[in-house]
Amino acid sequence: MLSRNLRFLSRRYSQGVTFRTTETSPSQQNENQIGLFYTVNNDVCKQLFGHGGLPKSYMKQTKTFTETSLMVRLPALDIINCIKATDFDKPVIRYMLYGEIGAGKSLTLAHLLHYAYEDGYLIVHVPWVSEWLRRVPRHKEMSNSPTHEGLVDLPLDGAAWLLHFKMQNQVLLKKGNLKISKEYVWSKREQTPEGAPLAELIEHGITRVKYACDVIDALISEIKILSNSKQCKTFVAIDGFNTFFYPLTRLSTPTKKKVTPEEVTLTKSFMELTKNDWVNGVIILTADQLGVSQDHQESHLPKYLLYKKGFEHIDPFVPVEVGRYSEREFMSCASYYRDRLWLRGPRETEGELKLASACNPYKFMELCAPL
Amino acid sequence: MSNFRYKVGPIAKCVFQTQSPRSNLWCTLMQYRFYPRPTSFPDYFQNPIFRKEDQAKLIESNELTKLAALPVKPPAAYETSSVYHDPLVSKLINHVMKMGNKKLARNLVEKAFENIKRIQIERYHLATTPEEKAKVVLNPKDILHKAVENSKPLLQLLPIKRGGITYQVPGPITEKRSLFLAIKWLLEATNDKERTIHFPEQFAWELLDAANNTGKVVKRKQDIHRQCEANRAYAHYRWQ
Amino acid sequence: MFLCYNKMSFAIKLTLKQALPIASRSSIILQNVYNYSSKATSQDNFYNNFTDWETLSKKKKVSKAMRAYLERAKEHDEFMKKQQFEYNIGKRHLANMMGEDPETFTQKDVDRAVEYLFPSGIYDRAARPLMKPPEEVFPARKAAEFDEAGWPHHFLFYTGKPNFFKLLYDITENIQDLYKYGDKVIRKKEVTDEKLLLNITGSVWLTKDQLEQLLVETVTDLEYDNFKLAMDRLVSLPHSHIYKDFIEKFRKPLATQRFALEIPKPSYDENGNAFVTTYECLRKKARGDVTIKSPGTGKITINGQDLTYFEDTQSREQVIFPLIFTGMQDKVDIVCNIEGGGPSGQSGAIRWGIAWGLRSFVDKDMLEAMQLAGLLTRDHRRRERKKPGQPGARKKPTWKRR
Amino acid sequence: MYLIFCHKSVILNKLIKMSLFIRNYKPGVAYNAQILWRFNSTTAETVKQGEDEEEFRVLDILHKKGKLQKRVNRRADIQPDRSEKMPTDQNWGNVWPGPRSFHPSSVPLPIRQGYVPKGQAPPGKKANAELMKIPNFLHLTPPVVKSQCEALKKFCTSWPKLLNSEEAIEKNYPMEIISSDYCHASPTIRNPLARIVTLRVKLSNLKLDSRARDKFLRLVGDKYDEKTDLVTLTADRCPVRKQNMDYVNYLLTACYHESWTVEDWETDKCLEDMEYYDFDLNPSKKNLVNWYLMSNNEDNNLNDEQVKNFDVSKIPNGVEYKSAVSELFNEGESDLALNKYDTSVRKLLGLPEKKIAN
Repeated sequence: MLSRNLRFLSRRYSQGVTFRTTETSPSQQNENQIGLFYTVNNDVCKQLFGHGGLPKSYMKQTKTFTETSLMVRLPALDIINCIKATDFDKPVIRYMLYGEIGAGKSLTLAHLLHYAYEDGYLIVHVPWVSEWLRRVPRHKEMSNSPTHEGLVDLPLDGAAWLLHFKMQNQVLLKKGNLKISKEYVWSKREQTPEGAPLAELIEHGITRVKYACDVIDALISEIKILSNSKQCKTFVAIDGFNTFFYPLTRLSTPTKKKVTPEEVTLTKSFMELTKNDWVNGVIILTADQLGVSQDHQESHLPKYLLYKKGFEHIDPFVPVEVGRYSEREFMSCASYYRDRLWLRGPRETEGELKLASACNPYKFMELCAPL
Repeated sequence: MSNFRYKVGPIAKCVFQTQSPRSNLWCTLMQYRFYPRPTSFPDYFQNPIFRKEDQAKLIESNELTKLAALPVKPPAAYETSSVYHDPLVSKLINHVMKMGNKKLARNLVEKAFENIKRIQIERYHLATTPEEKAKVVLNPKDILHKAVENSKPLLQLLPIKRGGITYQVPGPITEKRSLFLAIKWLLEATNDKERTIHFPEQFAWELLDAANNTGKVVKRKQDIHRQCEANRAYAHYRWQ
Repeated sequence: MFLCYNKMSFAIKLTLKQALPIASRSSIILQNVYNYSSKATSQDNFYNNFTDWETLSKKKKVSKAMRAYLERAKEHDEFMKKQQFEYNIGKRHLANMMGEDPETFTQKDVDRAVEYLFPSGIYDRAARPLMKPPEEVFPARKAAEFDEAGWPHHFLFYTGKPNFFKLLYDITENIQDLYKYGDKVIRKKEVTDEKLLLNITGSVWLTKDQLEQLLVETVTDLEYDNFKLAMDRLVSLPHSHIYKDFIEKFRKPLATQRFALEIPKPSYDENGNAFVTTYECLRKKARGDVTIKSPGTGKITINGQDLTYFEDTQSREQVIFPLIFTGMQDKVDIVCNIEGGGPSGQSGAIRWGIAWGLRSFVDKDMLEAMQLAGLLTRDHRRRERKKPGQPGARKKPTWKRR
Repeated sequence: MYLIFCHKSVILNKLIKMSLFIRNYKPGVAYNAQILWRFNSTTAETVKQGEDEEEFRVLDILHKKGKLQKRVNRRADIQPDRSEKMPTDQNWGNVWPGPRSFHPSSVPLPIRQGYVPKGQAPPGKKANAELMKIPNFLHLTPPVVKSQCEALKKFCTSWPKLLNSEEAIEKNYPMEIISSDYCHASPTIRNPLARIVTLRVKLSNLKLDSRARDKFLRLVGDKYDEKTDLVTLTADRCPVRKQNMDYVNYLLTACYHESWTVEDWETDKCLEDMEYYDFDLNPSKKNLVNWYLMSNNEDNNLNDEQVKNFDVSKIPNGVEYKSAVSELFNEGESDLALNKYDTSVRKLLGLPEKKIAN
């Protein structure tokens, strides 16, 4: 009798905690959906994050869960709310996402990217800056820049990024109403004429890998001009932005000289982009402890991670903290995991896991993994 | 004097006979720590009973008050009353551990569990009918228990020297040793892998194989059994 | 001449008459000796009996060993008397020095006074200055084990450890008796009273040292184990309560854990919230203090950070272990300061501190459960030191033939 | 019965013995005879004693034994200890008037010290170096302390009446000097620690202006405690307390005067020193001004001087922003400071307020 009652109660309880929302459009989401999961359409997901953008562990989860679900959380809603209220004639506003390791900065960014995609922005998304500056695989292509004296090009990374850009903006690019404002001469034979569609420029960068970084430079200035002339709205999202300001990169020139971030052409281009001297756009950046080396990970707060230089570069910005799960978010997440078979066992253990994970989303996922 | 000798006999007998009968449940066996040498806790200290279920059992059998009077050892640093605490898992972690790096060992074992879980969840999703779905064991710990159970040998071969020739003599195996061998074989089978494959993946596969009663470890166990069967003729050397 | 003869015969008669009783009397004395040495001797007993021997020794032919023993014993006796005298005088002097009444000056006062006059910070208390009555300072000695002719009293003398083996012998005899008694009970179909049954929980066998002291013999580890096994066997028999006195003689009551159940009252802060602070939470090299605040929400603060202070899961699990066990995770707040040691030691110290502090907030059943779970036991184990001549605490160098 | 026999004459005894021996004689029974020996009187025993000795006499031609015995020179009688003659009600203060290391003959206590293996007694007080090594307070037993205090009482003066509270003391005597005297166990009256002198003064009592205060703090370094506002100077380098005292006074005086002097190079401070974040001098201001001008579509080619002199209060919510940034830099980054910055930036940029989880 008792056990049946218990089962009944627990079933009611499990039904009581709703963890899904059918509202799949981020622009329509409101506070009532905080802590609930919504599923991103697979095609959209492929288009947006086909070349990176979601953390690796999360990608694994999507495969196991057979769907891509994002939790609607306050920081994302907050920023969407701000973007909606923005006057687009004024200089771009920069938002800085910060928070502990595993708090969900990248997923918040992904959520916002989904919003931007739905709203028809031109998306300039850098999935992970450290990928360029701090990750050194065995064959990292590096070359001295032909156009900028004393700077270093990362042609392969540049080309990969161009591909990512093309993929994310294929709808806008196909329309072909984004034109280049001036002629670019790459070499004696190769040039991109004025008035050519943007896609041509990108295509050139992808096919002629040597010029990828220069193409990015050009592309960014073109985007700025296009946005200023109101031909498109631009949404800039850079994950791990603080890596640009860490004094050293892991790269070194063939002469074993350590490369500083400023000596990389990509840095220069994206620095240009994150200045607030253009209009009709949104810039969202994240500061991540994992983007810098271990000796500079004592705090997750933006000023510490960006150094004074970085702070002054993006000043004034709106700091948005991505925190740990609240009670409601945690319970909803636990129910979601239960639904996806990721978490099993008696109910009372959620309290235990909550304590042990200290409500950190990533830690919670990790703790659930072997259970 | 002769009287005395008569009386000393039983003493010796009781000295050598009073071995408490070992319980067959190796799970409970593992929760209790036997130390070969005296530890810093005197031997009248009891082993702690820190899991709620165990305590409930004691309350049912009314042994709680009897035990409450005695001092108790503190639980070890890896023991908790958590629902997920499993003595077999902590034993396994200790076997995986090298140079006292328990953090890494635990990480590896948990990664392996995670892999098992992912594989099983995938199978679950692939299964079409509800009956098939119900068949898929989703709990990695259940799989571990099953795997260990399947790879535990029942007999062992002891080298015994008779007349200058060493014979491989089959004999029964203690519960503790068979558990030890099972875990050891599982780990040996796992470490016998390509360099590019990581431990957790390989271990997950081995566990799944063993739980399925196939794979290297089960084969090894069967080999041992077969050999014991073949050397049946030498069995009498055990006591002759 | 006749008279003389008569006298003589009378004398002889007399002697013969007397000779027999005296012979028997001497055997009584022998019996005394036998008893005396077969049991363990206490000091007073020894001296009282000793004087008899001194007078006797003058009148008897004694063996060389006996004579040597008597000399030794006499010497020792005098020495002890002198020591006793000195101690008594010294105690009066000390009382005078400290300005107290010598009549009411107890051993406790002596210890205190010595600590005051000779403050010593030597780590081992045994190496500090002391002034103790001589019985405590000088170890007990065995009384004579053989008679004046050199014959041993004890039938187990030649085992080298007569008292110990006599003890084993007694145990076995008792076991045999119990078997017989058991048979009898079964035959008569009697039912033993439940109340009579032997209850030995709450006490343990004497330790090896204590047993040695009791027997005045050195006992090896193996022999001690044998003793314990034999005793256990005796206790395990159904009617062992018959030999309760015999068994109790070799048991020592445990210093009970009741102190763990003696609970401090929580103090109250200005908002009226209860809190309990446990200082000196030790484990390995870590030490710290833990404060538990009663109406709380399960917030844990460790050195100003939350539970993320510990990066590994195991340490976090340890910290929340007592909370989960008692089900108080949502009812209290915890603030700890901890320093020294590594994550394992620190989390262990916090675990103990939390469990110790939680005693004030849980009911009695839970307290007993915590006790049984070992949460209230302090883990006092420390790293074992490295020994010279070997690579580790226990590890020995690899054995090589040469 | 036994005693009676002891009074029998020697001759009788001998006779009895003989007859007994004859009567009871059986081959192989020696035991009876042995028991009978006990009837002998003490005198008989003494006669027999020489025979009982089973020692074999060695032929000693050269009389070696005698020679050896001669050589043993007896030690002169040692006087018994002084402590043995002491009465138990003596005045101990007279026996042990001052500090002195342990002396066994003067201390009438059977004290022991030493670490010994199991089953042994620790060594006694005589010739025990351990007892001499440890300090003793035999000269400061409670009765002695009491009597000495009584003796000192007549030299003491009464405490000034006006100094009746902590505040009064602090007001009239702002400087505090701490030194320690030691009642020491060893014969010397000088403990080396007695030379140490500590001076404590509240910084606010020194009446420094902000620049001088800043310099003073730099001079004293970690000797200043911010919580209690105390400057603590400790001197232990000189051998005598007087010298240390003078040195401490000198230190305080020198620091005080030095902090008032202004050196030429002190004007050379620049932005990189980051002593204090001044918003007007930093690029943040330039960012703000540029942003303001741009958002109003004005010309934004101001030079540095113009930017520096730009009035922040012209910008709506600019002042609040300025204070938030300054706080962020001056007081360090924290959640609180960041929140303040957040709200001020949102106001500045005209964004809705931050949502708060309900």
